[in-house]
Amino acid sequence: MIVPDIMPLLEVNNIGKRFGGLQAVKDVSFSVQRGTIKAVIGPNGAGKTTLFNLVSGFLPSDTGTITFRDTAIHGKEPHQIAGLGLSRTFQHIRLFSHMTALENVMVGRHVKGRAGFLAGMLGLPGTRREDQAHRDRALEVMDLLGIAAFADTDATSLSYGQQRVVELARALATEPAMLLLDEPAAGLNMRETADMAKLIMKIRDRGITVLIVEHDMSLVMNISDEIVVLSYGEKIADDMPLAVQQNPHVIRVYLGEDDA
Amino acid sequence: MFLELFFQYLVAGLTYGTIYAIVGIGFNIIYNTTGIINFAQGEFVMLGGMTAVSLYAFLPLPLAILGAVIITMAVGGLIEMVFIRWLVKPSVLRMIIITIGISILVREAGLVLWGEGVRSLPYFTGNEISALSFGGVRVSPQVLWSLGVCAIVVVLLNLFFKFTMLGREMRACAANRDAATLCGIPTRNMITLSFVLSAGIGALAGCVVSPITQTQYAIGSGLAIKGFTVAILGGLGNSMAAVAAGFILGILESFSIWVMPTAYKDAISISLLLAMLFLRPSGLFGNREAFKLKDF
Amino acid sequence: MLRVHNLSAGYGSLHVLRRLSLHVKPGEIVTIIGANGAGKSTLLRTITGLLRASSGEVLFKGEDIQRIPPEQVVFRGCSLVPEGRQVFAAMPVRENLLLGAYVQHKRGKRDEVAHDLDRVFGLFPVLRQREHQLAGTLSGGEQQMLAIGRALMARPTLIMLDEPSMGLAPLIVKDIFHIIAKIRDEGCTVLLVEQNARSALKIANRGYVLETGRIILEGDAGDLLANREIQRAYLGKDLDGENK
Amino acid sequence: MRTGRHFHILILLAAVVAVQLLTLVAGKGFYLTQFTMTAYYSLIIIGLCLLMGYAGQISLGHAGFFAIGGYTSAVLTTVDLSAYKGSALTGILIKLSLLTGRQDLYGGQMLSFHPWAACVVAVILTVIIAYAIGVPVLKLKGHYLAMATLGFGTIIYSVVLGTQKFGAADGISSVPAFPLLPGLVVSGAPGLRVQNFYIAWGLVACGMLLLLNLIDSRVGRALRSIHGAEDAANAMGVDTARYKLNTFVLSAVFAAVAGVFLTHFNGGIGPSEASIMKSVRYVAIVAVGGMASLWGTLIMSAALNFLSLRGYFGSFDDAVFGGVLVLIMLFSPEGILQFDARTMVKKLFQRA
Repeated sequence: MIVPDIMPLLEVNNIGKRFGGLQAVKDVSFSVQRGTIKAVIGPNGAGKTTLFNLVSGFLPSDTGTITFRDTAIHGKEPHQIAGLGLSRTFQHIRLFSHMTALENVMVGRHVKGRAGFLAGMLGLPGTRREDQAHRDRALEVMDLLGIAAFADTDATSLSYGQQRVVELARALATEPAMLLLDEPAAGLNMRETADMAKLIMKIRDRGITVLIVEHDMSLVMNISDEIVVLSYGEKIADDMPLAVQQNPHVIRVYLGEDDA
Repeated sequence: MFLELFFQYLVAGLTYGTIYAIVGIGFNIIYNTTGIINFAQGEFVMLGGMTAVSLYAFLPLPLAILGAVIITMAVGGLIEMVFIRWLVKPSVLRMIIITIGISILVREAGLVLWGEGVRSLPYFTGNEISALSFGGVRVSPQVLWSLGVCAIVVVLLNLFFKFTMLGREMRACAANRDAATLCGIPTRNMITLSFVLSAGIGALAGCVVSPITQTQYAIGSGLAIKGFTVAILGGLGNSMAAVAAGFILGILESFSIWVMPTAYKDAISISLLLAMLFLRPSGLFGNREAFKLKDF
Repeated sequence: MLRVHNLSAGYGSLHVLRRLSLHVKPGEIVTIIGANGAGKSTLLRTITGLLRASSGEVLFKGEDIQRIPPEQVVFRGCSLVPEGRQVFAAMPVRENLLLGAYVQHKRGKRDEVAHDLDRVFGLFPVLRQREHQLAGTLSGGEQQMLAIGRALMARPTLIMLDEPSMGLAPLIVKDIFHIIAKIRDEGCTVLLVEQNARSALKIANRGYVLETGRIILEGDAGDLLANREIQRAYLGKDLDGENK
Repeated sequence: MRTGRHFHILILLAAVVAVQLLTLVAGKGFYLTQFTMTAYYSLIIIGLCLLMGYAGQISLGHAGFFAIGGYTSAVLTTVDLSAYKGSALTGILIKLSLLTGRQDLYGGQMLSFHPWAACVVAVILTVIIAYAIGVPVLKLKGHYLAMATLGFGTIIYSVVLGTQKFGAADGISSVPAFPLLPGLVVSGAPGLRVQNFYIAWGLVACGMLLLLNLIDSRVGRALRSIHGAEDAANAMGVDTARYKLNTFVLSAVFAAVAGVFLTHFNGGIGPSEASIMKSVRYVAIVAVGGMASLWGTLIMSAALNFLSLRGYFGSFDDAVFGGVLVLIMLFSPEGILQFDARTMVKKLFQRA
């Protein structure tokens, strides 16, 4: 018997992806422990978003394996992976237009529901009760993140920062074991970024493991338990924040040729 | 006897193949510069044929054809300027619906102008019964005309795109509109030009095949589907491949009459289209690398 | 030469630039540094007119170029090397460069094109070797050189570069920046938008720091390089800082 | 929200009653025939609205599904099996009362399928075909999807046009009435006009209620999320492929049911019902109604179909739909109810 707590929640093994002539991700391996925040950083074009898309099933990998909650998830469809408890946000916000913020978050409840086409069309009392329960749960999540006031506003008419939080709420509403955040601070100002950092830690404290891709070093350094550094698709470091900051290889990659 | 029949079908297939090919090329020219599939493409063929017939009443044949081509080009340009030019990043769905609407309007205009009658131009040389004989196979001279015109159109288009500055600018606009703008190229004019060009060759095709296949106000939508099939078959955006695909489709259709009721002819080509879409949307001749470095 | 005044722009309801002002003087390299999503590319797209500003003005040589279509901006002598290079992949290198000379053709200076071609090949000898190769088959660095070369073919007086270092290996980045400095020395003014703050600041005369659509800091490139805040946020030099 | 939905359905029913009373008072009872046909066309159109406006998938082949429903029912209820009366299979079918005897035009006895049996077969056949077509077709997007569905529609059209069994260009006539329930008969008989008017609009009301319920359910939100941002929907655990497929099939069933009923009401069906122009017309009305607005679509469908069926557009019938399509898409792509003259004028001035 293996003690489950020692097993990492997510384990990525020798994953690789090639686009035409470009090896976007090459033999990357890392693991994420339960209840931690792990960050992936690297210069533009280092393969961070590709890595994210591989983990969340948006891209098929060429090589390697990905294990989540002891289940192999490489080759699975994104919705199947979401159903297993791995939820993600997008670098460029993708809220559902023509739907209210609450409805957006309720889509996050999709994996927890059962009602199909027939039940939906007939609108029987049982179905309605189920729907109401999801509505309440979605509102709870929005309340937690402080956006309950915008529940009935059309999601795409909210401010950029608010939209980011709605997207986060939507991902949280799936009650994931793990959350993938793709540049959650992109386009946010300093204050909004600080708020976002607090939110992410709040989420971690509720027992949800976080994997985050981010450019904003101040955010990453402040909240991460561990950091993976990518450069040209390869992993060049995987360590605690302080060790990563002092890693000469990392410094060189981030600063270009440091001949000064 | 068998061989003779075989060749008769082959020739018929080639004739239809040329018109499909040209409609397919028309699709490609507009698709390449705009990313739009112009559902009204078949209407250009109809307009060309019908206008030429009308002009022929008081003009000699070559002038009637020239006039029809020029008028259709003007209509093509006008359509672009009125309906397409000022739309800011329209969705694909919106463009599909708009071009379908345009095709209906053009067709109905054709109905009002020319009625439901079926018309045709006379044979360019000879007449219905004069035929050239190739080892027992009788070939109408008009078939040679249409093959010849198709060949000339393809060659000229290629020369235009390859060797003229304007052609190069259109290709640049097709490859990357923003980058073309950054070179100072007025991309909007290039798009109008692509409509003019594709209307022109559609009209020419309509004139050339009209003596054989005849023209009527409603032929456009059928041709559009065939042309699209050809464009997909060859790989969307690839004009040379569209020609080959046009002949394949024409010949296939022609031989299908041999074994099946004529009414199913359309079903054959559309089944082919569906099969292509499902199995190999990059086209028979397109490969993945070429799909990436998309060009004419 | 270029003066941006109170410029606001964005996509739909999303405001990317907020009342942003800056200027570029003839003969300088001015760099704009900032994180992803700060609005750097949006700024350049708005200056060239690919994107329409919601308010504010862009004066190029005293003329408000917000009022004219983007292709005309190129005729005025302001060229952009777009982010991600955007070369015409299915065309040979030579044709790419000749398309860049479109403006010169229209200006009626056809005879100068051959000379310009030589000049670009002089700056980027590797392009001469690849003259008849399809641009899409070039390496990332070569494509970047081609994109810069294409812009130079228009004989711009101001060349704007959007993240020329993106996705390139450090050695090639060094080459590219070297050439950018050379372009300035030949008399062309440069507006350089970069994430690679250190390399950019090293060759620049002045710099602006862009954050969430606003300029939060501006000054001499040397001063910015030495600025602790900048070092922390953009140069990753938190190494001996307060964290310990 | 829920009460609002029921309230709207009540308004619809009230409007239906009002129309009937008005025609009665005005002595234009014959208008009800066109209103009844309008109802059946509206049934297709609200189904298509679900597919286009909510799931975001275009179909230029819905007339094909209408024809599959109509023709299946027409063939099965007009086929004469009396020659096989002795066979065991026919015997079983008679026992199950799937077959009924009736008199043909010349007074001879004929044995054919009961309309209910035909209707069920038509729906099952439609479901099978819609699934078979939908699986590959819905993998496509944009132009490809449009062309593939257009191709499907064209195939159905050329098959019904080219097959003798389907009456070729003449179509199938003398389709019997459809006894729905004792006392309720779908038929074009002048004496049953009022009854049929209510049957048809009752069916539309039921359809609307089902669809409105659906849109505000878990499935409906999933559909709308697909339209909004497909990959994000997928990331939220929505099996986008399956939902698109099911919606396609559901809307096909709406079209097929409309086909069955209208065929029995008209007493026949012809190939023009399967034509591409019909499919385009359905798309046009959905677009005019505002894509993602069931009520807008229904109102536009009622108005345009009725006017068209009464012949108000004369020989410009198709041109009207083409023109409407272009104008709406150019000036008010969110549908005619969203048309905002002020911004439009402003835009035009900005261009100038």
